[in-house]
Formats: sequence, structure tokens, C-alpha cells
Amino acid sequence: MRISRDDVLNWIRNCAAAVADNKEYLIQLDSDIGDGDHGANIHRGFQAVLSKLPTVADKDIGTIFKTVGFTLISTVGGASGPLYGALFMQMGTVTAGKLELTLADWAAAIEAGLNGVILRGKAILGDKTMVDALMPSAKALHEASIEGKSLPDALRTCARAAEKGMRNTIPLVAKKGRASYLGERSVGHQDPGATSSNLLLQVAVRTWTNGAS
Amino acid sequence: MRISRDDVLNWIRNCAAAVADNKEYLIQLDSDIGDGDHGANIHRGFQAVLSKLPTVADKDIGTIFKTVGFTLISTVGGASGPLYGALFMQMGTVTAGKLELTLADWAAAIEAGLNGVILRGKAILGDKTMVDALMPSAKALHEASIEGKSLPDALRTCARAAEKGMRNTIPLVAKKGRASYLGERSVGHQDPGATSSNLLLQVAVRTWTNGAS
Amino acid sequence: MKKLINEPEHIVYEELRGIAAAHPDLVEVHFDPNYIVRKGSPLKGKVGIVSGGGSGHEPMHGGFVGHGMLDAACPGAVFTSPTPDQMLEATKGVNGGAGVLHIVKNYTGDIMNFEMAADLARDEGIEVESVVINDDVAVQDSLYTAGRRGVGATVLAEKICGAAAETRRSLKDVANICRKVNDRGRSMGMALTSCIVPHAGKPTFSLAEDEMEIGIGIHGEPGRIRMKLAPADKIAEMLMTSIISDLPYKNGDEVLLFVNGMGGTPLMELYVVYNKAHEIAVKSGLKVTRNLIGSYITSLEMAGCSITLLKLDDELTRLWDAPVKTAALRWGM
Amino acid sequence: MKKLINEPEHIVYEELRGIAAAHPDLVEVHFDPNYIVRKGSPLKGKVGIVSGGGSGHEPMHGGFVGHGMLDAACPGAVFTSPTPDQMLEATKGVNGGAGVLHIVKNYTGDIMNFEMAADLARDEGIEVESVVINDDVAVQDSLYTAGRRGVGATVLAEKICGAAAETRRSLKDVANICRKVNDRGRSMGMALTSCIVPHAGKPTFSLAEDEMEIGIGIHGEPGRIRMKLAPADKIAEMLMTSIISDLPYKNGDEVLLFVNGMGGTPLMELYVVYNKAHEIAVKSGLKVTRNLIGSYITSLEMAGCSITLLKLDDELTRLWDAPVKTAALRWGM
Ligand SMILES: Nc1ncnc2c1ncn2[C@@H]1O[C@H](COP(=O)(O)OP(=O)(O)O)[C@@H](O)[C@H]1O
Ligand SMILES: Nc1ncnc2c1ncn2[C@@H]1O[C@H](COP(=O)(O)OP(=O)(O)O)[C@@H](O)[C@H]1O
Ligand SMILES: [Mg+2]
Ligand SMILES: [Mg+2]
Ligand SMILES: [Mg+2]
Ligand SMILES: [Mg+2]
Repeated sequence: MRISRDDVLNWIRNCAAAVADNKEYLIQLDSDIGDGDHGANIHRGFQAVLSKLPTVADKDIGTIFKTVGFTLISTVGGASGPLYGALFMQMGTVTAGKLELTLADWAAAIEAGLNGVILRGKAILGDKTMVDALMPSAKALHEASIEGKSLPDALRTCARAAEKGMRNTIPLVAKKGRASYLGERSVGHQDPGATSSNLLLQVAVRTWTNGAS
Repeated sequence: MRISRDDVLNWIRNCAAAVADNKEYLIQLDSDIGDGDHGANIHRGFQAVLSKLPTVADKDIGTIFKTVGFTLISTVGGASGPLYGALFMQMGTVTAGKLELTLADWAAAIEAGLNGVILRGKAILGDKTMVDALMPSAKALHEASIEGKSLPDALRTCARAAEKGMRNTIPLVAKKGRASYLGERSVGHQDPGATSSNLLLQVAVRTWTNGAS
Repeated sequence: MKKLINEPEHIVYEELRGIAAAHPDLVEVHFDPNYIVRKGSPLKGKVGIVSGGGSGHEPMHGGFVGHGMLDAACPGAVFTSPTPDQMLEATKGVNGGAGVLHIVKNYTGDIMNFEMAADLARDEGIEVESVVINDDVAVQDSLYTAGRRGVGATVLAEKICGAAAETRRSLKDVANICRKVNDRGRSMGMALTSCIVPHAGKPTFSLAEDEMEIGIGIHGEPGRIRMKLAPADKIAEMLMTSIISDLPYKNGDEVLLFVNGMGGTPLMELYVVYNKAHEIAVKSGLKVTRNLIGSYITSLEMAGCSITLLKLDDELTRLWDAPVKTAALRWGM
Repeated sequence: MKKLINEPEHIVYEELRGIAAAHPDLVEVHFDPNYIVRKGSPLKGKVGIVSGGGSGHEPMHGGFVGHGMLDAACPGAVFTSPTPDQMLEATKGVNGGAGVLHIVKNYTGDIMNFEMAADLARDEGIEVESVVINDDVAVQDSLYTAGRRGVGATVLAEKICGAAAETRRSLKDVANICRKVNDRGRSMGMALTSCIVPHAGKPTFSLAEDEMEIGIGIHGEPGRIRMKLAPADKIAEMLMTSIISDLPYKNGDEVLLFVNGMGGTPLMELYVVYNKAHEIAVKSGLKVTRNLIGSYITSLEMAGCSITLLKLDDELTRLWDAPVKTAALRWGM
């Protein structure tokens, strides 16, 4: 029960498709408490990733993730560009040289990615950012891995944690990013970045519980 | 059956009141085929006339008309300022020195005023301007005066002619003024200047058939 | 009505007070009658240049008073020609003995009010020449209309004549240069939205979300044709085609290309339009040697643009390049 | 969505092409990565000044590239910070050996992207200083927010630092002057209408006919408070009171008063606001010795305004007055 390189490539492609499908939704969320570009930003980024992917499809998973990260950095812009960039770059660092991933590898990758996001953006849990979706997800994967859960089970637990973390942003007052300017007026809205982060983890379940597992 | 100086002063005051009442209506008409200021323009002018009037209330009718004309010229602006200015200035010229007006005097005043408007604006009948209301009115007064009609009858005939002239502008294509830029699109709208001219002549009936006559 | 105003009746007065407070180094603002005059006027031996028109077109004309452009501007009520007493006082205030040029946009009201002012000024012994600007190709035939409106070329004429007057050219010369600009300049405009005349309080015309007006003037008057909203490139093409075919401009002509915003359209979009307009000019064999991009002759908060082409020659280019120092147009000093 | 555009995805590209076609005498436009660089860059021995940010704020920053202001501007997608490769290439392109100053508006995205670019540039041996502009008094406390946004003072900092760099001041000096402008500048903005982000296609927020937002930024983000529409004088008072009480400005201080339009508000209304803002400044004991009025830092077609006050001293006044030659700000040359 491993995640192969092809699985990784499929996940990234499916992420691009899911982002495209949710572009308007993410724009709407970002219009409510931000500047209305989040959907367009990461869509632009993942489109660039799609066209870059063939050039590294035969490389190790670490290289693939780093390429994704680097591409996002140079095409997304805004706050989410460097943050998603950091996520994938760090995922790439801890998976360097690998051609397949165990559950423990995947958990380590997400944890490293999360740390990259925190290092760049300095948000803590509860600031109403993507960290609120990523941190519980990383935790869930880590625990599932220790508990020896199956990969599909772990992915599902992780996705549930991501979704819960995303929903938890609704009642929060934003403390970081553009939504923080709104103060109390940010309450009652779901964070766009947490929403896109959740999306990536939902796609992992969808992709890998029909395929590799 | 004469028009006294007080009658003249009352007419002018009532004109100011009628213009104030019809300001929005005239703005609306001018918005449809012009630039939406006619009501505001002549309202501004007649308000200035109202505050100027006391300084000439003891002068001859010619002086009063000329003062109205001069005041309109320096406060109305736009196309209607010089045109209504010319109307009253010429009315003043032919009534110079008079302290009361016969029907013939009034007919001559309106005719002179009309000629002043034509000289300045160079519009002919059917160009969809105030001339379309003023020319039939002048003609009606002239004929009523020759036919020896009573002043009230003459004023009523004149007012009917003015109203008819005003309504006749509706199907016309404008050839002068701002509405001419619209070409065929000016068809179906009543000319604002013809409407305000008609108003002045309707006020004359109202003022002088309850008062002097 | 969403505007930064207090009472609609006070808007021109408060604007003029704002101009007086902002630019005491450039202009003096007179009230009752209202006019804006260049600091230090009259300049002995210099032809005075006076323009004016309704307010709501800012920065035209008040923003163009200063060295190398206008000596005085007469602002009327919003979209309403000023009254003759304003132009008379302004004319007297800038007459340095070399006569005064009136630059008049072709609108019935402007024409008549300036005419009366010129007559009155002549009665007082001031030599006055008037040049009427009528560059709007959207209005076709003066037999059936009040004639072509004066629009974008007015800005160019004021700059160029101002430069000529600065070098102490005679009144006759400056007036002839003004006529030359008018003869060689053509414009056309379009609107995405109507404007709201403050005292009217609602849009002069209404356009559906998917409609636009082509061939508008600068007073919120409806245009010649209402059309489905088109991409910027198509709009640029419609305007440029009408303009180029009207003069006609010839292969190899040097031109000034002026893309103007109507007041509610941001600079970003004007550059998108400029991009295509420039491309069309070049494809048509014109050499765009000068340009101007910005909101210089506006129609309150209307969204939209106009394009003006001016055929240049050495004299006009030199005068365009000459130093100018006004609130809204400034270079070389 | 009523805009002069073609495809929303092409707006920045087409705008940049328009700028390239319009101002070949002032700038060069590079694509992939996108940046606008001053003609003739790099200037040996001169500190290079680079700024950038999302598009939709024009003329900032591209309109400020030229003599006496910016050496390069990096435009992102609409309202989206540019990416590090843009700033890296721009920094390399303007490095004349004296180092490069990054003027960064305080937004999470701008900060992070510029930070990465500065690191990369330093890796290539270029000395880089970054100054973050955060002058928006509408945002109160960086403990609970991403900190005050960078708004109007950015324009003033770019002009003033540009002048300092032009006299070959050192990177450290120019950076310190930039910090001084930021320390002494305060701004606040308001909106009458929302703007429409092109790829979103509808207003970012919606305001009723009788509502306005106070304390907005420049990205169409909602403000701090939604209020009933108020007269211009009241709006000027709200903004000025917040600004003046924040610094605090002292009796007798010389200030630059900058009344800025958000993109959809015509100049006429800005002068109405200026009129009151100037009056309030004077009543508060401030001496308005310089000013700027116009749409310089915008938010697409948003209607509204912002006010910026900058406390001047002799050095800042001299640098403000120094010649500048850019597409959007020009004097003295
Ligand atoms: N400091 C931060 N740390 C983590 N995430 C952040 C931070 N600032 C912003 N974000 C995330 O970025 C998202 C917004 O991204 P996007 O709209 O693309 O960029 P921008 O805010 O520059 O327009 C937010 O919803 C939030 O989840
Ligand atoms: N040449 C003209 N001769 C006679 N009347 C004219 C002429 N031009 C315009 N008008 C009249 O003026 C009216 C418009 O006046 P107004 O709206 O006050 O001025 P403007 O057209 O300058 O905005 C028109 O409805 C028309 O009746
Ligand atoms: Mg955003
Ligand atoms: Mg009118
Ligand atoms: Mg008018
Ligand atoms: Mg953004």
C-alpha cells in the first residue's frame, strides 16, 4: 500500500482540475473577506503546474513536488503563492529521491509542508488561514501513521480533519492576511485558503482510494 | 382691459413659481434628448429675477422686462439663457416707457421677443425648439389683436396655440440645439424649451384672467 | 446618486474654492462672476487665451490655466455654458494689449454666450477673436444639427495655442493656429455608463448591463447608436475607423493620439484601449509621434472613453512640446 | 461588468503593451517575467528603486517609472502581488552597483514575494534594502491584523526616494528617507462603490444606494465600517480627524496634503473634498505647503477617495520639488 510516482502525478493533475472546478467558489469566498482573487490565483498556478509537469514526470517525487512549489511561487503571486510554494517545496525536501511514498512518508511530507507555511506566514492555529486546515490534517496523518492505520483510512481521517478545520474558520476573527483588516466583520465567513487546502486533501482521498489502494 | 405694471410683476413672479414647480419635469424632458439641465437653468435664472425685481418694481414695463432679460442672460447660461434673455430684452425694447399694456402692446412684445430668439438662435419653425411654441403664440396674439378680441380671449387663444406648438414638437426630428445630435432618436420626445415657453404663456392666462381682466 | 458632494447647488462653488486653495501659485479664482485666471495676469504684450464651458468636464478648462496654456477659464453650472459676464470679466482680466482669443466648443449655448461676451468686450475696446472647435465625427451634418460638437481637440488646441501665445505671436497667428488644430483634429467617444447630473440626481440615460452608447458627447447626452457591449479592441476599432476615414489621414502622416477617459474609467483601461488604437494607427500608415493618455475632458463620473487624432506638422509638434505648467498638464518646467 | 477590456486574463498583458507603445521614451517593458524598467537602466552608481504590487492601482506603480522616481515597477495580476522572479529580474536590471531599494506595501503577499526576491538578489551579490510602507490608519493593531496597509504614502515615498537616488545618495540614505516618509505619512480611504475584479466579473462587495464604506484599502476589500452616505464635507472630516489624531501632527507643522481618487471618482469631486480637507488642516494649525490632487493610487473603477498627510521638513520638501519625469507625475523637466 504505497503511493507511487504516478499516483502523485495523478493527485497533482486532479488538484488542478478540482481548483478549476472551484475557481468561482474560491473567488466568492475571497470576495467576502478578501480581495476576490484566491480562486484565480491558484487556478493560474495549477495551470502552469500542469504544463510543467511533463518535464519532471520521470523524476523522483521530491523533484516533482519541488517543481510544483517553484512553479506556484513564480505564477501565483499574492499571499497564497509563496505559502503554497513553501508547502510543496518542503514536501519535496523530505521526499527527495523517493519513487514511492509510504503513509509515514506522506505524513512527514504534509507536516514538513505545514511547517514551511508556518515559517513563511507566521500564522498560528485559529488565525483563520490555511493553517487551520493543514495543521489538523498533518496531525491526523501523523497519528494514523503511528496507529498503523491503512493508507485509505488515514487519508479519510486526514480529509475529515481538513474539512473540520476549514469549517472551524467560519466563526473565527481573522488575525493574518487580508481578512484581518475586517476585524469582527470577518466572522461568519469561511477562509478561502483553508478551503483550497482542504480541497487538495479531499482530492488525495478521491485519487488514491480508487487507484493505489 | 389693460395689463398694468403690477400685472406684469405678478406674471413674472408667477412664472418663477411655475418654473420652480416644473423644474424636475423640465429636467426630465431635457434628460431624454439633451443634457438634463434645462429645469435647473431657468429655475436658477428666475430665482435671480425674483431677487432683482424689487429694484425695478417702480420703473416702466420696458425697464422691468429688460432687467428680467439681463438677469436671465447673466444667470441662466446654456442655450436657453441667451435665448430667454433675448426674448425679454426685445419685449423690453418695444414696451420702453410704458406703465401699462394693451392687447396690441402685448402682442407686439411677444412678437419682438420671438424675433429676438430667432435672431440669436437662427431656428425656424419645425426645428423642435422653443420657437415652435413661441411662433404660433405670437401669431395667435397678433390675429386676436387685429380681430379685436378681448384680452382674456386673446390670452387663452395664445395659450392654446403655445400648448399645441409644444405638443407638435413631439414627432419632430430636432435640427437645432443639443437634441439635434440625436437625429432620429429625438423623435417622440417633447422639446424642453418649447415646454418652458408654453409654461410662461399659460401663466399669463392664469395671472391675468383672474386679476386684471 | 453616489458622489463626493455636499449640496448639488454648491458643487461648482466648492470646487472653485478647492482649486483656489490648492493652486495659489498658478491661478487666482474670482467669484461672481466665476472665472479662474492665471497668476500675474494680464501679461503685457501677450495674447490672452480664454476658454470656458459647463462644469463637469474637469480638468478642462480650469486645470489648464497657467504658463503655456490658458490665461483664463470660465466654468458654468454643471453641463451649462457659462454666462457672458464671466467671459467678459475674464477677457478684461487677461487682456495685455495684444488682444484675446476665445476658444469655444461648438454648442449652441457656448456659442451664443461667448458671442455676447465678445461683443461686449469689443465695445470696451478689446480685440477679440473666437475660434470654434468642432471635432466630433459622431455628429454628421450641420445642415441637420447644431453642427459637430467640440470635444477632445479642445484640450490639444488650448495647449498648442497657449504655447504660441507664450512666444508673443499675434492674435491673428494664434487664432490661425487654433483653426489649424481644429481642421486637423478629429474625435469620437463612447460610454459604458451614463453620468448623473447633480441637480437631476439620477442617470441622464440608462444603459443595460450589456449595452453601450457609441458617439456620445461630453454632456451625458445619449449617443448616436446603442449597441451590445463589445471588447475594448472592437471599441477602439470603431472609434479609430470613424476618425481616420473622416479627415482623411494619409499614409505617412505624423499624428498625436489622445486616448481620453470620461471620468469614471480608470487609467488601466485607457492603456488597454491605447494599445489597440496605437496598433490600428500604425496599421493605417500613421506615425504616432506624440500621445496623451488620461482623463482630461470628462463627463462627470461617466465610464467610457474618447479618442482624438491630430495630424501634426513641425509647428504643431514644437508647440505641443513647449513647456506648460498648469494643474493638470505639466512638462518642461 | 462594464469595463474597457477584452479577455480578463489578458488585461495586464494588454495594458503593458499599451504602456510600451505609449512611453518608449521613458520606459522599457519586459514580459515573462513582467516588469517595467526605466529607459537606459541600470544607471551606474545610482541606487535603483524597485516597487511593485498587484495591477489595478494605476498609475501606481508603472506610471511612476522614470527620472526622479522609480527605476522599475513589477505589476502582478489584478490585485495580486507579483511573483519573486519579477522583482528579481527588475532588481538585476536596475542595479548600477550602488544597491537596490525595494519599496513594499504592507500586504502579506507583497511582503513574502518581495522577501523571496530580495533573498535571491542578495544570493546574486546585489545589495538590497527593503522598506515596508504601512500608513493606513484604518487598520489599527498589528497584534490582531497583518498590520497597517500601505496606501497613499507609497506614492509620496516613491517620488521622494526617487529624487534622493537621483542625487546619488547611498542605499542606506535612500532607505532611511523612505522610512522617514513612512513614519511621517498617514492615510485613510473610503468607497462609494465597490470595484469589480475582472476575473471575478462582479462587485467584490455590494453597497446600497445610500451606503458607503469607511476605512477601505485599495483591493476592493470591505472597509472597517459601513455607514449611511454622508456629504463630502463630513467624509473629509472623518478621514482628516482619524489621520491627524494618529500621528499626531502638531500645531505649526508643514504638511503635504494628498487627496486621491480611487479610480471612478472624477477630479471635480476631488476638489470638493480638497476644499474641506484643506480647511480642516488649516483649522488644525497645519500649514499645507504642498499638495497632490488626482487619481494616483486606485482600486480599479471604485468610486471614492483617500486622503494622505505627510509631515514635511526642508529635506522632504526639497526632494518633493525636485524634477520628475514619469508618465503620471511630471514637473521640472
Ligand atoms: N500569514 C498567513 N499565513 C497563512 N496563510 C495565510 C496568511 N495570509 C494569508 N493566508 C492565506 O491566504 C489566503 C488568501 O490567498 P490569496 O487570496 O490568493 O492572496 P491575497 O490575500 O494576497 O489576495 C487566505 O485565505 C489565507 O488562508
Ligand atoms: N438655436 C436655438 N433656437 C431656439 N431655441 C433653441 C436653440 N437651441 C436650443 N434651443 C432651446 O433650448 C432648449 C435647451 O435649453 P437648455 O437645456 O437650458 O440649454 P442647453 O441645451 O445648453 O443645455 C431646447 O429645448 C430648445 O428649446
Ligand atoms: Mg485574495
Ligand atoms: Mg440642457
Ligand atoms: Mg446644458
Ligand atoms: Mg490578492
